[in-house]
Order: sequence, then structure tokens, then C-alpha cells
Amino acid sequence: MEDIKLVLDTIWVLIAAALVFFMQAGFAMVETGFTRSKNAGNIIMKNLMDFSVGSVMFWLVGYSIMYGVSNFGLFGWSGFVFYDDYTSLIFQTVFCATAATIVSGAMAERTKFISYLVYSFFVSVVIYPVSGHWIWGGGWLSTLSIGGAEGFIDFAGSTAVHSVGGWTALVGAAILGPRIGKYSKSGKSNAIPGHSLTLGALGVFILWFGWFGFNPGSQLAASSAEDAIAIGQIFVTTNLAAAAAAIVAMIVTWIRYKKPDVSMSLNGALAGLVAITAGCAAVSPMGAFFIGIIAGIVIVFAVEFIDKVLKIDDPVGAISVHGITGAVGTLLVGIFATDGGLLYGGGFGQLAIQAVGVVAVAAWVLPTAFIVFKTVDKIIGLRVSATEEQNGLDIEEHGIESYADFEIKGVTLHHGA
Amino acid sequence: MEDIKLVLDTIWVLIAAALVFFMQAGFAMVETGFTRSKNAGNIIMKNLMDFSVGSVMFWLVGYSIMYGVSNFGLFGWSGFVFYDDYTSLIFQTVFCATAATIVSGAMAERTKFISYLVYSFFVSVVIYPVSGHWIWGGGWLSTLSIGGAEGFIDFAGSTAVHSVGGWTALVGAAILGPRIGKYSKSGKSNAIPGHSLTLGALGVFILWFGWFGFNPGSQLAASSAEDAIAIGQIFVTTNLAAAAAAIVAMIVTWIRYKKPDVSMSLNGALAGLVAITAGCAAVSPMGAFFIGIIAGIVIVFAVEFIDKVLKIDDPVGAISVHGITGAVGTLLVGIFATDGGLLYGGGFGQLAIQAVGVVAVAAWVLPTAFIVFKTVDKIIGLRVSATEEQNGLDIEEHGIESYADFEIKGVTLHHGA
Amino acid sequence: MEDIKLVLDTIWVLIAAALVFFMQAGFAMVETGFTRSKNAGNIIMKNLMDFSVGSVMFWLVGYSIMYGVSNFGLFGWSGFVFYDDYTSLIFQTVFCATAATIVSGAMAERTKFISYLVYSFFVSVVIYPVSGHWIWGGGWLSTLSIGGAEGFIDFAGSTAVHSVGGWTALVGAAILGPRIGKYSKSGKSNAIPGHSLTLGALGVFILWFGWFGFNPGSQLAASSAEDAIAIGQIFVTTNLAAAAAAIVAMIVTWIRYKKPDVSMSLNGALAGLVAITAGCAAVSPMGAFFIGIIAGIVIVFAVEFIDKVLKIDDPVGAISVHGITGAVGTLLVGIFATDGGLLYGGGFGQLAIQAVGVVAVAAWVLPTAFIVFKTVDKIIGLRVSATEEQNGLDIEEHGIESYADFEIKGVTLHHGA
Amino acid sequence: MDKITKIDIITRPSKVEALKAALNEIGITGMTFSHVLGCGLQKGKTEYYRGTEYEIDLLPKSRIEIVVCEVPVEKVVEVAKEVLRTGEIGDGKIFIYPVENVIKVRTGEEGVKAL
Amino acid sequence: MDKITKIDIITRPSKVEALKAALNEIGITGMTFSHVLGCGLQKGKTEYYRGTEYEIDLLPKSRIEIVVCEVPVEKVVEVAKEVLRTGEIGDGKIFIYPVENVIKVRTGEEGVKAL
Amino acid sequence: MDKITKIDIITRPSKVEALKAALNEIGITGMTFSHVLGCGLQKGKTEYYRGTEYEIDLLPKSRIEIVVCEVPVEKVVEVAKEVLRTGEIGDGKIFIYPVENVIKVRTGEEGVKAL
Ligand SMILES: Nc1ncnc2c1ncn2[C@@H]1O[C@H](COP(=O)(O)OP(=O)(O)O)[C@@H](O)[C@H]1O
Ligand SMILES: Nc1ncnc2c1ncn2[C@@H]1O[C@H](COP(=O)(O)OP(=O)(O)O)[C@@H](O)[C@H]1O
Ligand SMILES: Nc1ncnc2c1ncn2[C@@H]1O[C@H](COP(=O)(O)OP(=O)(O)O)[C@@H](O)[C@H]1O
Repeated sequence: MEDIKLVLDTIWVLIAAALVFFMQAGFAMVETGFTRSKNAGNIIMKNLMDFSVGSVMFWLVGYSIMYGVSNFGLFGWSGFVFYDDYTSLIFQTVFCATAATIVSGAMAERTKFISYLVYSFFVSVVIYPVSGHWIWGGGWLSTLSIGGAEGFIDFAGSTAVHSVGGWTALVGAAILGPRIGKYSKSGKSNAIPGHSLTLGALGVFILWFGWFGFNPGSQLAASSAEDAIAIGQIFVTTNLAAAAAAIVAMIVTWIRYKKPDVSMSLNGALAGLVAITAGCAAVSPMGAFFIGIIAGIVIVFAVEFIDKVLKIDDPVGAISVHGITGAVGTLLVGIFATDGGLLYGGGFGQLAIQAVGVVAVAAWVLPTAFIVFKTVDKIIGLRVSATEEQNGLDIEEHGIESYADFEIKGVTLHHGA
Repeated sequence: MEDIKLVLDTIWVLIAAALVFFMQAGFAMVETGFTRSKNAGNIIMKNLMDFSVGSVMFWLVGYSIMYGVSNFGLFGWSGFVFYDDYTSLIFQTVFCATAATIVSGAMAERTKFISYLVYSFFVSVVIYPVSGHWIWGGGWLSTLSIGGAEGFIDFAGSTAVHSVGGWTALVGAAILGPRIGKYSKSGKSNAIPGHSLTLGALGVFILWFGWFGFNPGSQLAASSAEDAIAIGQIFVTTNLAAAAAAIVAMIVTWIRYKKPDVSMSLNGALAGLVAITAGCAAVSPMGAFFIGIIAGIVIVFAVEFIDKVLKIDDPVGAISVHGITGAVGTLLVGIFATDGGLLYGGGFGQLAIQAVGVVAVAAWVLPTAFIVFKTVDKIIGLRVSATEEQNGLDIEEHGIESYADFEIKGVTLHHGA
Repeated sequence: MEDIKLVLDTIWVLIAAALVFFMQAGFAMVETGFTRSKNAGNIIMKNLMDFSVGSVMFWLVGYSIMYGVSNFGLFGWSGFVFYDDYTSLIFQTVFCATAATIVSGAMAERTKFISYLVYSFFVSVVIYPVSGHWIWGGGWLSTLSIGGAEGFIDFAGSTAVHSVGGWTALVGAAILGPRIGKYSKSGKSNAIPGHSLTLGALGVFILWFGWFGFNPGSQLAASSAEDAIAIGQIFVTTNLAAAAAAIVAMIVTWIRYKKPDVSMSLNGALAGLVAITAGCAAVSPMGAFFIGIIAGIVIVFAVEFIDKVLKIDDPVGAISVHGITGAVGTLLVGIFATDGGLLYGGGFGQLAIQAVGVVAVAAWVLPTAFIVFKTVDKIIGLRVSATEEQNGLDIEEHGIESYADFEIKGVTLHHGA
Repeated sequence: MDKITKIDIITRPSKVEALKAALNEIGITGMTFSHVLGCGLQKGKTEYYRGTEYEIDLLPKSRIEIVVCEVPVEKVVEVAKEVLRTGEIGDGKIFIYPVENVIKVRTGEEGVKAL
Repeated sequence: MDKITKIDIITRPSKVEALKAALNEIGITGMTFSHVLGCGLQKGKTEYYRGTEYEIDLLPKSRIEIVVCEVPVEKVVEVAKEVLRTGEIGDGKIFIYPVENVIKVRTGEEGVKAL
Repeated sequence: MDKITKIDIITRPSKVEALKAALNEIGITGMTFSHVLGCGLQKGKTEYYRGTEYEIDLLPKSRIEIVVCEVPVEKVVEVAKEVLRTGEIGDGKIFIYPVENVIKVRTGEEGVKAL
């Protein structure tokens, strides 16, 4: 019987791991689809390599930092290379890779390939594992208690995975500066449409599909009736939040821009998924629905804020989708958690813990990422030359054209109004 | 032990639900690939939104109509929003969304976006749940008995899902009228090739993959030896029908049009999948093989019939694939079912029940869909203006180009001979 | 309890089968993406049809040759059409189809469609099942014993599936001859870039995802703690080999060609997956890491060797990825197997058995494939006419354009330096 | 040698089929088509992409080039005007250029004979 | 009838926006853009695809065609030179062609009035 | 000022590489390529798409434009005829146009010196 339980838990986690792995394809398609064709191969390569480098480094080092014996609740340190639970290793590896790959979208179309490899190394070895340790590895956030509530709730990683990726993306994109032509001299933001909305949309559908591994898999067990019921409910909360956010993002763009924006609605679905990730097991379907609605509103304004106020150029909206809605979703657990949430009479304790967690992770990631990117920038340079950027990274960094048979527009059809 | 059984049933259904969800990506790719690039983003958006709207509405209302306490075997009415079996809810939600999304293909390239949203609402709230109730919700069809046979057999929904989608598509496409240029003044049908056969094909492969959730998942249980054996056999029948139908559709086009038609062979595979859906658990592999062969023949003539005789413009062949082969596949259960089928000495009883079911569902869907679309047409208009259609729905309805970097043909290369 | 075990084993194998089926989509995308747009629909059609023909023929005949009662350990002969283990049938069917579909890539852009269908027939009925019988069907290789070691180790089919496909591809591509323009008069190799790196990359991600069914599913059981632990470890070894190979292939191309080559790095990932397939359950993660590194080196030189020394035109690198790294990976089991491998003190026994297996399978496939292709060539012709090749197989063999809306380059942008 | 002239028509893509048919009817069979982007009186539009305004000010147009000897120039222009005129901005323009010679590669014929 | 002239500019795609803006400023509103591949003094480069060397010797260029009546030809050329010159190979070339006539389809106007 | 001439060759895409090489050999290095759709004596074909007949009557062609000063016009035409002639329909046509001037943006040189 214990054997059967072990089998059930293991197989469930492994199936989920496969689905989460597949999200790499989703990210690759979203990021390439929403950027220009002259950089399509480069962004693919970055996605391939952050996963590959991440897989190797997380196995060699990262997993031990995250799940090794804790040092003061700050980081783990034991194991390294040899583990006894390979099921856990692969599951955590694909999560780490998710955090890593978020960044390539925000830094797309102008980051030097080699510098991106260096970044991939550090995110898998240090940045992600440390805050991951705090939240999931038995670190201080997992045991934090405020006002009766205990433990930061980030079930599947709105903060541990998505915000970590999002904040790193924020720092990276800010240091890089905008793509040539993104802002006119007067500071006006110009539109730079992606080259394939269909591939971008395919990516979103793949991500949504993969999320049915990401969230329900984070139950980490499937051998009791409680597990089964919880997992079923997580499917529902995950799906409802995504659906609601997609609809709401569409409505908001319809009102603000006169027409329902396709790429923003797709971002909306992702925002809903990111937002529900922290609380998917803690909120009711109705709570998920509202979290989705909030995420759908937040994403549109977040994208505008990053673009027009901060003037940080994030071609695919990664900072907003993962960083900002990740943080918002984490906070909302404090409000919507059926056990301990503000709306359910749980008081402010859980909300406070959630806020501490969100802030603490940001406070860890932002400076660390800053140091990594700045150092890389100093030593090997973070950004390609203007000519390389104009000709495209595909031809300049890899010597290829991604669409060799197609006539590509030499004329830029769009420019800011 | 009961716990373990619950876990096994639940996890199986949830994994299947994830696969069925992924069929949304398949539909999106098929529909966008087989239509023109100027509408690529619009059709994506419709697919995204029928799923999102459907997810929300089916949770709020549809599920209760379908599975609530039955009223005279006609429709359910209880529950609403709060359910105790979330596993069932998510599984049924993705089935409902499948029915809904079929329609966007047939109505592609000319339907107003907002009107499509309204349609999505009604299909999830009324059209699909009511006939679904008859078949799966304990309604009258599920208990119908004729000549010794008892109960309409539609294991995974050739009728409950696919025909419902197909008949709705038929009504929608007929009311809309053909795309500009589809028929010349003399009534000759002109070819309007899709913009990406590769994306269309990818969609078909994704659908085939998802069907391994659709059909085997409809066992709804995986905790006994019988379940396991049945599920294994369903994999085989599903796959054989699809393979046979693809081959046969290819052969038929090869004979009729001199060359093996790619998009029709892809449709053939889908036709085989749709046709076997009703009987996948009731027929032998040999029966599935013949059902596939029949579906492969039917699909080619059905597409020609809809196009050239009825002169209804269905860009992706949705009416034929889902409506007609759905009906044919449902009827064939009465012939090939190893228990009760005509060929296996079961007499005409089951066949009669199947016929009643097919007719009854058509008799429900056709007028209801007619009312919905006609009302929408009257109040907000179902079709975009001619200029909008000519310029493409992407730019007119969403303000984007889906392939901003590519030179798109201004010259129409094809016209009717 | 026995019931539960049966359920667990069955469901695991079926989920894996679905994932392996999905690899068809991966192959289709890789092969179409890495070839020219004028043949995009044709290669899709070949992928669809080798799977469809293979599914039917393997059911009718192939499975019995492979798993029927053995005749002298050389081939099976019993069953045919009627089996009692359908779970095994579907799992083996998708494996057979994987071997079959490898070939279309190497023979792309110049093979007559009908001849490809004939080939598909023979690979599913004879070529694959016979060597499959030797290895997995209880045939002589599975019981071979040398120097204390016993049994050829090819856990998931580096040889049984991939090398079989690869060697068949080698023979086919060699007999066909290179595409027009591939080699200049002086024998210099010219580059013929593929038409969509993004679709090719998507295909690689899909294949990687599917491999989590291919390798772990080959455990064929998931009902004991040993199974669960083994499957977890297989996930890790599979993933690490792929990641390491992708990185190493990238580094090697970076050194040799000055820039990191995208399509070769993608091939690298596949090479790692193919190489680890034989030993995924027999080696440690560290062993897998080294197997990946070796595969990453081998693939680059193999592609060059096939292209520049043998002057065999393999548009997608199938011979190198599947044939050569398949063989290398199989051999490496004799070195890295923790139980019996050379490095672990097991002596040369296992390595010798591995070598015998690799050579024996090549000795079976090469001449058989030669006979099949030569006979087809004599009777119906293997290759299209020069005009058909120049105009593209899409328009000539299927009467379509795959990208009807896009401007395709009439001017050949690339030619050999 | 008769005078040879090139007529270059830039117009809406949706009109190309009709124009081709009409020209075929007056015996013109040789034509060359290409895809251009035009900017003229017809204005583009302002759209939003992810919240950022942008202007589409180059519109897809089709160019039809027909080389004829002098006599039918008027005829071609007339037919083109008839088929293309909708009275709305964007009907397009016809440019007439002198041609010095034409050579038919297959036969080596030159001048009007090459047409 | 005033002389009508076509100015055909072949240059870097990245300069098109600036050129269009500059021409707008001197009152030129009608223009036709297309995408060509050029081969001139500017050399292509040698790259590797899967280990095989290949040369990219045709570079993507943009063509801008402007038909004007004689007077502003110099002005257009001047503006173009100013905007396009970087001093590096690849700045492009301007070709001037005679035009015999122009017809505006919508109004039927001919010659300079049609511009 | 020497006479400047534009040679406009419309031919099969598969011949472009050979033509470019041959022109390079006679010292022509500046060329502009583009993709057009042609309609001439060469007929299209009738195919089926999902059971519906359709005609492909516009064939993909390549256009090569070369601006030269008068003397080598014959040479270019000769080379082109030699390389392109297969004797089958579809070999293509060569059109010769007068050019009024050429300006090289980088140097400001005009006329023949700009070539
Ligand atoms: N002076 C010009 N030079 C070059 N092309 C022009 C010129 N004027 C117009 N065109 C081309 O003709 C097209 C139609 O002209 P436009 O002024 O928009 O419409 P209309 O004259 O029919 O009202 C433009 O899009 C542009 O491509
Ligand atoms: N003689 C010519 N005939 C036709 N097109 C030419 C000719 N010379 C140059 N071009 C076009 O002009 C473009 C720019 O010329 P190039 O010699 O590369 O640059 P630059 O003259 O600015 O140094 C070329 O890419 C080609 O398209
Ligand atoms: N009168 C014409 N005006 C413009 N383009 C023409 C004309 N005649 C031929 N062409 C172009 O030349 C191409 C080749 O002409 P075609 O008559 O098909 O072949 P060929 O003359 O070699 O037998 C055509 O596809 C078309 O693009």
C-alpha cells in the first residue's frame, strides 16, 4: 500500500513535470511571436539555452541551495549533484527553468547572446534557489508567523517563480535600455509589433496547458482522497482565473483603445494564470474568478505603466505578466484564502505575511539581478551594437535567417503617431 | 483502498481534461491555418474567447443545466456555481468548450467579433447543456429503449459535442452567407486557400493528441481492471479510425482530383476521430477501422456537398467534419457495436435509438441556433461590412496585423477557373 | 490490489503512448521547418501518412512479427489483427511510427509521394518489427550473453527505433541523391536553409516533451516503488543528456563556425535524447551528463561527415541524429551502465554485446532498406522530376501552396561561397 | 520602329483580378504584377498595439506593368479607368513611361515584335 | 505640359521612415515603396548554416519612387542626399527617369494636375 | 554626358544565380532584384483545393534591373539571352528604358560616374 502511494505521488509529479517542461515551448513561441522576425532564431536559442544551462546548473548546484540543509533559514547547503529524490529534482528543475526563461522575453531583440548565457547561469545557481529556499525549502518565509497566521502561502510559485523571473526581467530590461526606435526623441512610445501573432497565441495555449501541470502538480502528492479533491479544485481555480482575466483584459483594452486587443488578451490569460498560482489551492472557484478579474485589469495598466511611465522596453510584457501580477496574485491570497483570508474573516495576519514575502523576494532579487547584469555589462557587455540590433540578432549572432524563403519587409510599416 | 480508487479515477479524468483543453490550441491552429492571414489574429481571438466565456458561463450556469436534477428528462436545474465535484466540472467544461469552438471555423473571416461573443454565451449556457443533459445528464435519450436495446450510445460525444458544434456551425454559416469572392456570379465555387498549411497540420496533430484525452478520458474512471482494459482498447480504436480515415480521404481525393489533397487528408484524420468518438468503447479495433474508412469517404463528399450543392461557405470544413461525420459515426455504433450492433446480431434496436438521438439533437440545435443567430443578426448584426471583410478582420476589428514583418500578397493569386 | 497494479501499469503506459504519439507533431514541425516552403505541405503529408499507414499495418501485421511467438529468435509469427493486450499494441505502434517518420526528413524535398507510401508500408511490416523482435520481442539479441554480461540493453530504443530509422534514412537519401543545387559541380556543399526556424524549434521542444513518454514509458510498469524510483531517475537522465548535448553542440559550432548555430544546437538536444534512450534506465545522472556531452560533439561532426565526406544530402540531419548518435548512445551503455558498464568495473562484456547489437541491426536494416528502395525506384521511381523538384512538391504533387498569402522569395538568396 | 510604352498602374489589390480580366479582353496578355506600399492622398489609420498608438500610413497597393506599342496605350488607360474608378480616394494612378526597346529572350525578337 | 520625372531611390530600409518624413516636409505626399534586393559595392557576408559556408550577397534594400514635375526634382534629390548620406558604403543610389504622362484614376486628370 | 540606360530583365527565378554570375564576369556589379508575378504566353495550371478547381495564372518571376551607360547595353543583353534562353516558353523578356540621371548618395557623384 505504501508502495502504491509512492507510485501515485511520483507519477503525478512526473506527469506534471513533463507538462511544466512543455511550458518552455510555450515561452519560446510567445517570445518569438511577439518580437520581430529578424530576432526569431535568437530568442529561440536563448530559450533553449536557459533551459539547458539551467537544467545542468540546478542539478549541480541550485537544487542544493534551495533544498539542502538550511542555514539560518536563508539558503540550503548540502547534497550537490547526488540526490536521492530524482522526482523532486526534475520537478524543481523545470520550475527553475520557468523562472529563468521569463527574462529572455523582456530583454529580447538587443541582448548579447553570451551575456544571456551568463545570466542563465546565475539565475539557476543563486537568484532563484535562494528565495526558493525561503519559500519552499524550509526557509524563513515558510515559517513566518504574523497575527495568528503562519507561513507564507505561495502554493505553486506566483512569487517563488514568476515574480523572481519578473523582477529579474525588470532589472535586465532597465539596464539594457529600450530597443532602437522604441521611444522617439520626445519620449513617445512607438509600437513594434511582433512577427507572428499565431505563434504567440499558440505559445499562450501551450502555457495554459502546461499550467495544468504547474499548479496541480505542486500538490506534490496524489495518493489520498484529499489530494485528489484538492487537485480537482486546483484545475478549476486555475482555469477560471485564466478565463476571467482574458475576458477582462479584452474588455479593458476594448474600452481604452476602442478595439479588443489580441496580444493583450493573450497576456491577460497569462496574467490570470500567474495570479492564481500562489493561491490556487487556498481559494474557492469564486475567489479564483475574482483574482482573475483583478489580474485582467492589472495587466493592462501594468503594461502601460512599464512602457509609458517607467519607459522600460519589455517587448512581450514579461515584467507585467510575471512580476507585477505575480506580486498581486500573492497578495490576494491574503484576501481570498478561504482559510485565513481577509474576506473570510481571517484578519490581516495572512495578508501581512504575503506582503512581507512579496517585498522580501523583491528585495532579494532586484539588487542581486542588478549586480549580475551590471557585472556582465562591465566585463563582456550586455547589449549588442546598434548595427547588430538593426540587422537583427539572427544574422549577426547566429549567421542565419529564420525565414529564409519569405520576403521580409524592409520598410518599417509602423511608427509612432 | 476506496481512497486509492478515488485518486485513480480523479487523476485520470484530470489528465484527460488537460489533454482536451489542449485541443483548443489544435482548433485555433487548424482554423487560423486554413483561413487567410488577414484574419489570423481574429480567429485566434475567437478561439481564446469562446473558451474563456464558455469556462465562466458553464461554471455559473451550463453545468447545472446539464447535470442538475433533471426536469422531465429535458434539462437539469440545480447546483449553479457551487458544486462538490470539481473534477467533473473541469472535465465537462473542456468538452463544452470543444463544442463551442467548432463553430468559429465555419463562420471564419466574416463574423463580427462581438456577435461571436454573444453566440459563445448561448452555446455554453443553453444549446450544449440541454442536449448534453439528454445524453449524459440522465435525460431522456440516455434511457430511451427500442426493440430490446436501451440507451443512446454516445460514449465521448460524436453527437453530444461534435454534432452540436457542427449543426450550430451549419446554421451560423448559412445565415452569414459566403465570404466575398467565394462564389462567382454564376454560382461557381472558388478556392480560397488557407495561409499556413503547416500551422493547420500542427493543429490536426494537436487535436489527435488531445483526442487521447477526449475518448479514453470519457471512461471517467480508471480504478478497475475493466477500466484499464477498456481504456487501452479505446486508445486503439481511436487511433485506428483516425489513421484509416486519413488514408481513405487521401485516396478519394487522389482519385477525384488527380492529386492527394493535403488539407482534405488532414480533415480526414479529424473525421475519423469524430466518427469513432461515439463508439470508441463499444466497437472492436476492426469495427473502428471500418468506421474510419467510412468517415474518410464521407468527409470528402460532405465537404463537396456543403460547398457545391448547399453553397454554404465553411472555410475549414467544420460542418462536414463535426456535424456530418459526427452523425454518421453515431449511427455506425448501431451497426458496429459488438454488443447490440446490427453486424453482431443485435438487430435494429440500437441503430434505431442512435437514429433517434441524432435526429433529436439536430432538431434541438438547428432551430435554437437559428433563433440565436437571427436575433444577434437583427440586434447587433452578425456580419462585418464588405470593406472590413476585404481589409481583413485583424486590422479592422483589432487594429493589428498578425504578420507585421512579412510581405503579404496584395495580388490575389487564385481565382475560380 | 492486483487490479490496482494493472491499472497503474496500464494508465502509465497509455499516457506515455499519448506523449510518444505527439512526437509525430514534433517530427512534422522539425522536418517542415528545416526544409523549404515549397515542400512544406508535402513533408507534412508524408508525416501524416507514415503514421497512418504505419498504425494500420503494424496492427494488421507488424506487431505479430515483433511480438508473436518467436521463430529461432529471428521473428515472431502469431496473433495478427487480434490481440489481447491493446495497451501494448498502441504503445508499440507509436514507437514503430517514430522509426518510420525519421526517414521522411532525410529524404525530404525530392521523394515521390507514392514511393514514400510504399516505403512506409515496408518499414512497419518488416524492417522495424524484425530487429524489434531481436531486441524487445524475445529474439536473439535479448538473450545474447558475452563475457558474463547478458542481454543487449536498449531500454527505450536508441537502436531498436532510432538507428533503424537512421540507417533506413541513410540508404534512402543515398539512393535518391542530393537535391538540385545542394552540391556545386566541384562537389562543394551549398547551404539550403530551412523555411521556418521557429517551427523547427517548436518541433524540437515537442519532441523533448514527447521523450518524457518515450523513455520513462518504456519502463512499461508503474506499480511498484522500484518502478516509481526508476521512472523518476529516467526523467532526470533523459533531461540531463538533452541539456548537455544542446550546450555542447552549441559550443562546438561556436568554435568551428565562429557563431553558435541555432539549428545545430536544436539537433544537439535531439542527439542527446537519442543517445540516452538506450541507457536512460541503466546509467546515473552523471553518466547521462557525459553521454549528452559525447552526443553533442558527435552530432556536429556526424552532420559534417555525412554532408561533406559522404556527400549524402540529409536536409534535417536525421541520419546523424538518429542513426549515428543512436548507435553511439547504444555503445555508451556498455561504458556507463552502473551495473556492468566498463567504467563501473563491469569489464568489456556488456560493451561487446552492445557492439554486436548495433552491428547486427545495421546489418539487417541497411540491405533490407536497400532492396526496398531500389525495388521501388525500379518499379515506380523514387524521385520526382527535376521540374517538379524545382517548382516544389507542394504544387506539383498536391496542387497547393502551403503559404498562399505570403510573398515567397523567387530569388535564391543563398549559394555556396 | 513603332513607339513602345510602359503603362504602370498602381491601384487597390482588390481590383487586380477585374483589371486583368478586362485587359485580357482587349487582347493584352503580357503583364507583370508586384506588391508595393503606397502613400498618397488616401490616409492611413491610427491603431493601438498593446496600448501604444501607431499609424499605418503605408497602404498595400498592387502595381501592374504593361508594355505595349503606342496605339493601344489609350485603350489600356481607358479600360483601367473604367475598371478601377470608384470615385473614392485610393483609386490609384497610372504612369506612362517611354521604352527604348524590348527583347524576347526565347526568340531573340526585338521591338514591337517582341511583345 | 510641364516635364514629369520619376525619382527612384534605392537605400537602406532603416532610413525609409526618416526619408518619408523629410519628403513630407517639402510637400511631397505621393510615394510608392517596395522591397528589393540589392547588389553593389556593399558586400555581403559569409556565414555558416549547419557547417556549410554560404554567402549572403544580396542585401535587403528599400526602393522609394516619387513622380514629380520638373521643378522639385533637385529639391527631392537634395533632401534624399541629406537624409541618406552616412558616408559609408550602402548609402544607395538615385535614378532619374523621364515620365510621359500621369493619369489620376479617380478624377481622370492628366499630366501635372494628376500629381 | 553619356547616355544612361536601364535594362529590366524578367525571367525565371531559377536562372537568377547564373545570370548574376555571368553579369559579374562582364564587370557589372550593381544590380537590383525583385520578385514579381508574371502573366504572358506561359500558361498557369489548374489545381484543386479541397475539391474546388482553381487556376494559377500568375507565375512567380524575378526581375533584375541594371543601370548602365550606353556601351555595354548590348553586352548585357547578349549575356542575358545566352544565360536565360532555354527555348521554352517562360524564358522571359528584356525591357530597355532611358535614364536621365543617376546620383550616388554617398559621394554625390552624378551621371556615368555614379555607376
Ligand atoms: N507622386 C507620386 N509618386 C509616386 N507614387 C505615387 C504618387 N502619387 C501617388 N502615388 C501612388 O499611387 C497610389 C494612389 O494614390 P492616392 O493619392 O492615394 O489615391 P488617388 O490618387 O486615387 O486619390 C499611392 O498609394 C502611391 O502608391
Ligand atoms: N548599376 C546599377 N543598376 C541597378 N541597381 C544598382 C546599380 N548600382 C547600384 N544599384 C542598387 O543600389 C544599391 C546601393 O548601391 P551600392 O553600390 O551598394 O552602395 P553605394 O553606391 O551607396 O556605395 C545596390 O544594392 C543596388 O540595389
Ligand atoms: N507586355 C508585357 N508587359 C509587361 N510585362 C510583360 C509583358 N510581356 C511579358 N511580360 C512579362 O514577362 C514574363 C515572361 O513572358 P512570357 O510571355 O511568359 O514568356 P516568353 O516571352 O519568354 O515566352 C511574363 O511573365 C511577364 O511578367
